[in-house]
Amino acid sequence: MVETVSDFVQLLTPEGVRTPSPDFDQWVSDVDAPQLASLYEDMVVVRRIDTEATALQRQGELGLWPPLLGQEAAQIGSARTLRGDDFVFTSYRENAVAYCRGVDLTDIIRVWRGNAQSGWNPYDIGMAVPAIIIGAQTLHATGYAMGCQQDGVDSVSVAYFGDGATSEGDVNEALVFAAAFKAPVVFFCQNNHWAISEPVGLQAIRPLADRAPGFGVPSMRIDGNDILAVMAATRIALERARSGNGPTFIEAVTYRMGPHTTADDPTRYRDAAELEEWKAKDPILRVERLLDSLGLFTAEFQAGVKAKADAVAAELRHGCITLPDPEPLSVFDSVYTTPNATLDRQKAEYTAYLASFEARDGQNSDDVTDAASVTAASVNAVSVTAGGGRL
Amino acid sequence: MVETVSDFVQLLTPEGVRTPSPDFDQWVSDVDAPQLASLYEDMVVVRRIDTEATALQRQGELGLWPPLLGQEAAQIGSARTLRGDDFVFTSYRENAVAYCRGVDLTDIIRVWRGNAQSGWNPYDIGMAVPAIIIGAQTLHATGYAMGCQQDGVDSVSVAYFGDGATSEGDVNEALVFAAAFKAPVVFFCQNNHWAISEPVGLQAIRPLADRAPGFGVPSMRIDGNDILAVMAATRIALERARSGNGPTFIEAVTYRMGPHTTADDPTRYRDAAELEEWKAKDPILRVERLLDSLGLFTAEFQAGVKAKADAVAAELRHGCITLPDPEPLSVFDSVYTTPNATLDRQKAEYTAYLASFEARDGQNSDDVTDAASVTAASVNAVSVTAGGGRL
Amino acid sequence: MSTLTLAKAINAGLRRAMQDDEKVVLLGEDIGALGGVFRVSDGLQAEFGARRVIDTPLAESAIIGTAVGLAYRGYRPVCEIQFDGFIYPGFDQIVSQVAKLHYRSRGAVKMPITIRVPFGGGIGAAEHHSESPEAYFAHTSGLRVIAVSNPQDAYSLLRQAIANDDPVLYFEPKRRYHVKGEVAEELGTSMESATVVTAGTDVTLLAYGPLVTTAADAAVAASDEGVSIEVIDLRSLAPIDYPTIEASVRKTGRLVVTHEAAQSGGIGGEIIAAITERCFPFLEAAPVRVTGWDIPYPPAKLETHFLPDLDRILDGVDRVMGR
Amino acid sequence: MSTLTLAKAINAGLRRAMQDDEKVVLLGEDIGALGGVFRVSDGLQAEFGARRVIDTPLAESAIIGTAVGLAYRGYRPVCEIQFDGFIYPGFDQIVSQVAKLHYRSRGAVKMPITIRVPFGGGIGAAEHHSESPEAYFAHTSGLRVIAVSNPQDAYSLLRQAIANDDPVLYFEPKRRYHVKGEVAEELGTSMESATVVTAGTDVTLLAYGPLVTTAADAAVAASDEGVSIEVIDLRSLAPIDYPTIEASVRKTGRLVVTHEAAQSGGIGGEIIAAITERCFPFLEAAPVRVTGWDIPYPPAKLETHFLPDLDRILDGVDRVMGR
Ligand SMILES: Cc1ncc(C[n+]2csc(CCOP(=O)(O)OP(=O)(O)O)c2C)c(N)n1
Ligand SMILES: Cc1ncc(C[n+]2csc(CCOP(=O)(O)OP(=O)(O)O)c2C)c(N)n1
Ligand SMILES: [Mg+2]
Ligand SMILES: [Mg+2]
Repeated sequence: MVETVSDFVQLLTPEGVRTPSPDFDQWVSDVDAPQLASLYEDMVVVRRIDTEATALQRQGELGLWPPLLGQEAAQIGSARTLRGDDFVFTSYRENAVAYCRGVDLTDIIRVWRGNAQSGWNPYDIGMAVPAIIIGAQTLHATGYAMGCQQDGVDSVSVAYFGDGATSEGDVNEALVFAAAFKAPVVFFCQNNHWAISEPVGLQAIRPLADRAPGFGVPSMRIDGNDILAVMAATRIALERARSGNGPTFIEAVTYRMGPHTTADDPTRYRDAAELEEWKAKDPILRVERLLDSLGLFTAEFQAGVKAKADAVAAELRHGCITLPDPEPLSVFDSVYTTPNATLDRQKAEYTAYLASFEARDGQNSDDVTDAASVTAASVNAVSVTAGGGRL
Repeated sequence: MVETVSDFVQLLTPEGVRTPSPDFDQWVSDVDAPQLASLYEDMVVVRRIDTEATALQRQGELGLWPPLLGQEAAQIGSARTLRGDDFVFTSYRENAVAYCRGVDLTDIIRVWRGNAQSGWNPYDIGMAVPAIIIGAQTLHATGYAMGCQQDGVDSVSVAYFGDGATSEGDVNEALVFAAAFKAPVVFFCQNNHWAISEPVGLQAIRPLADRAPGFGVPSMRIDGNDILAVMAATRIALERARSGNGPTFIEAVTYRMGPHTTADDPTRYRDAAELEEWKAKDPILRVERLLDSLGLFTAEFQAGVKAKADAVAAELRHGCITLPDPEPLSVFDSVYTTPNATLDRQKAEYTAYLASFEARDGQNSDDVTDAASVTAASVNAVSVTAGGGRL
Repeated sequence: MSTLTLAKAINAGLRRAMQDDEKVVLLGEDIGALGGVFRVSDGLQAEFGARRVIDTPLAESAIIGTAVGLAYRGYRPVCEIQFDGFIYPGFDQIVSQVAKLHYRSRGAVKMPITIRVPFGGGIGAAEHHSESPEAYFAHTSGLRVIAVSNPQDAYSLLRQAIANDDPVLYFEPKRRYHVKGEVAEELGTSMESATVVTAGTDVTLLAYGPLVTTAADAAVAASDEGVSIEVIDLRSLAPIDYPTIEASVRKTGRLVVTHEAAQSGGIGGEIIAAITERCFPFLEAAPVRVTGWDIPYPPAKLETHFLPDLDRILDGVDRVMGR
Repeated sequence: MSTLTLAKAINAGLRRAMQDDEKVVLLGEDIGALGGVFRVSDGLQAEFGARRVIDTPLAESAIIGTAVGLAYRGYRPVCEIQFDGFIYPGFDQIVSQVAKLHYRSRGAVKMPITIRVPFGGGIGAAEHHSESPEAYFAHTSGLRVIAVSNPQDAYSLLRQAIANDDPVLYFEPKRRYHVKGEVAEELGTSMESATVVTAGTDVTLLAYGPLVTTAADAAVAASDEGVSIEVIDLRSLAPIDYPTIEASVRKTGRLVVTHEAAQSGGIGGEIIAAITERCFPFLEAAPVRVTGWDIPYPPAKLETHFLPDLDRILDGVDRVMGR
């Protein structure tokens, strides 16, 4: 078993050349041409999802969107190695992970359209409600892993988080607990070099992967734009967890090629040159080159991938614009599992209040209608001036 | 400058033999016979303080006492290397540090007698209000160090904390911030092997000193029962901080020979054998042996040290038992720096309430006196049954 | 069952819950070999093993955060926070995760987590060891908050709390851990309901946790002076059992609320506002609060000048009676 | 000075405070080059350097905790918490250290820390971005709590907060960041005082932060119906300016309080209890609350069904008027 690896692991260069690695190759030896093609397709599809969702946001159909542009290999390479009975705890940016877990596309959109605080049922796809509170989910993943251990199953939990998250106390406490209980959890850190406007160098003056071994958690620092390296490292970590050997920390070095979210303007804080540098390391491009070198990147193949991406984008768009608005009184649902007298009273109060409008509207009372329209206007004014929700 | 040291640093064996160390000896080359004698005296005195305070607690004069028995070298060795303009942030167990900082003995006692939430004025002795919230003070020390840096002075702040504290998010965040800002702070961790009933192995499966380098903070693992190793390591760390080279983490490996506090019963969770093992490594004994081998441990010297310890103990006891109870209305003092209308109203209410008793007591009204005595009795019953305050 | 101290009643409740449901696991600092600093979990690790009675590293956010993960996995974690003042490092996980995840997941995920907190003063402890943080949690939507006052409730309500699919903050009056009482192995009335401790007709006196006994003592003392006090033990601080309080206040027209927590923003104010809304025409005087002051918990030698006691409660009764 | 948005007024207040006192330093996430996600600190790092406008690593407990250390050293740190919902990881340092250290040190140590928090909803944001956590802090002895509603107060009260030797939680109504107003370079009346926004005789309507404007709109709408509302902007939530409220309620006999925060345990209940205690004989009806529900902040498309608005406030006025 590979223990802590200090060297940067890369199996596929930006130029699309496979570089041999005695330690890691065995973990991706099953990745044959069809698999590679399928991984490529997934990456293209999720990039298309990003584009489509960004367009939907610009068109006012979504309140916000956090693109994962540039992180396709990190997310797909890792998520595709998981089993259905593994469980994933993520932040807000892991839409490609959700895609691999088999999410219904509309469920991705609910949150960003403002319809719901979450999309999918976690138990349907083995993926928790995303955590916007930075780092919090690493503890959830650790606890879930302790549960798997206690259940005597070899399921693994995976925590996805960013470079910025490593500064939060919670992430460090998660390492402490995971080490103490040898929990079957994989800490998958996507170092995309930025936490909104803050460069990774502000969070850590040493490589992030160096942090974990001191806690007793072996780590690997890998090229996160290399889908083969990502798969190999994740499999090593999963195997360690499944076989009772505890947690692993993976630093997938990648790059957030887009803004933090659609509400962000990265030109305020980062160099155009840096982005150019990373464009050359694009995770999709290198698989394209590899496929090409294998004679697989045919026009027919490309057309097939494009058709799939277009279909997914269309489905996403359709799901988005046809999503019905939530019912007003659903605002009171799912706060508690059983009736709560105080809340029920508030719901009754509001139900009667809404009904009074209908009653009064029926009477076509001028002053009330006036007041209602003033409200609507001021609420709109607010959302326009404030510009919508950030993360 | 010594960077991270992975080996365990020891300059004085339990048998009292000086072991040469090319890297560390230079940092204690000034420790001559008089200095050694004085360090010895301090250790004996603080052990005597522990004994006296424990006795005072048993006699009902103190509510609680957290003995530092066994950690004398760690605390005195480090604190004696500090300058007056350095600033110390500690937990509750660092009474020997306070002693070295020149605390008035009565100020140590105030808290444990229940007279006040703190003793000394931090600005008088360069030592903050002790932090009972585990780990919180490491952030304060880091912030204070950032202030020193900003002020352009070469003062250093020192954070004392225990092995258990290393699991708290705050301590890890402190390492992140200290590294990010190259703050002149020394993290002095006394690994006394226990956090109440939890062995250090539960907090960390690797040596604690291994944690810091991953954050970019150089560390040293030293024999915390060896006062010379402690002094050398602390001086290295202080020098690094003063010269603008940032933080250092010191793991002083020591042992809590007593209970967690006077309210604790360690026989419930730890082996008598372990204690025996550590008694052989007693920090005072080995200096005694060294002094003896140098021909300095004379009867006269011993008598002088004993006299000093007795005098300090007497002063402590006197300060304790003559400490006047706080004034009832002082309960409202120092909540805010300026008047606060809501609180002032409560104070006025309570002032009038207390006055009404005096008035009624003057009238010698039976029923009221009854009620008052019921209260007093029930309060006492409570403190007896509940057994007084723990940490 | 038998005569038990409040602490032992909780111990019995934990044991029974663990026997009944293997998904119940305990997490906390020093809860294993030591049995907790108050010995509340005494013997449980020996009985159920270190996998179900988990001594955790020293980190409260992680205690709560891993409990969230365990709940995701179908467990019913019972977390012990060693003392009231040490709950704040876990506040974020409680407020943003434990309280909200059922809502955030649109009902898909349940958080049947019980967080046990020894709370309140009166034991002459050092700072951070005598706090009453219950109002923070009662203001946090998604949580249920319980405070028990006697061994029977301690036992019954703990079992209800653990069995409940919502997260419950369960406050234990640490200065009453050693008080004994009969404990029957029953679940009793719903943990959401308040209990009338002594019936009365002149004044409604509300208390919870450590002050219930003091309130009952006050009722005895006042009856000697001809004032009939109805003492209600709130038991549930979120939600509050308003029907029981309303029925009482409609009868008495006078309300006194007592708690150790600071007055401003405490449970007392909330109840007075809610009862004023609901019973305004029945109120014969402004409701009165007898509470801790708006100060940090004071040093041990001053705590009697902070804590509501029999005299201060009687003084409050006098005030609401206009005397 | 000039016409400024509320956000720019805060920016001006920060600049002026930094010019006046070199011990004022800013700490927060993304406050440097980016100028904060709301651009509130725009340009300040360029003007005062990275040592005084400190982009910190992503850790709220450390932002507050290092501010405590800086305060020990004589600094006056101003911390920015990026959004209301991200303050909880720093809760322990605020409650146990910032709030208590003056008391704990028997007055020796001052904690002149200002914690700026953009708060409240109405901007269609994702979860944790629209919360109103002010009641937690108003219940925390040792803190002062301010909520501003307009550019002038934003400027003046920020300067007072920074100059104050006590720690201040300073809440900024994020949905009103872009609203403009005249701002004079003055400190104005004490930050502890409430302001009568519109005088009236029938109902006293209390609001703070984002809802003050809505309350003022309600006064206009109600006057058309012949109801005269006195709108008071609380400004200080701890301590609360009771003399101003009392004077109004003695006149009107009717009280409505509105806020976005959940009702149970909110500021409204506290004020109603306190005013009932102080003005009981003057009250002609039970005070009414118009607040957010006891639920986690809902998704964007439902926030209009959570937030008090003009109609709901008018409905509350109707209720207190018995209509
Ligand atoms: C506790 C907390 N603090 C602050 C924020 C605001 N915030 C949202 S995303 C973000 C940066 C996160 O950076 P990183 O962890 O690197 O993830 P990335 O966005 O790069 O995927 C910040 C500061 C938050 N969501 N939660
Ligand atoms: C936040 C917090 N959690 C729990 C406690 C209770 N407690 C007091 S001391 C202690 C153990 C501390 O161990 P360590 O850090 O090793 O210091 P030591 O007591 O050994 O000096 C615990 C758990 C506390 N004071 N603060
Ligand atoms: Mg990032
Ligand atoms: Mg220890």
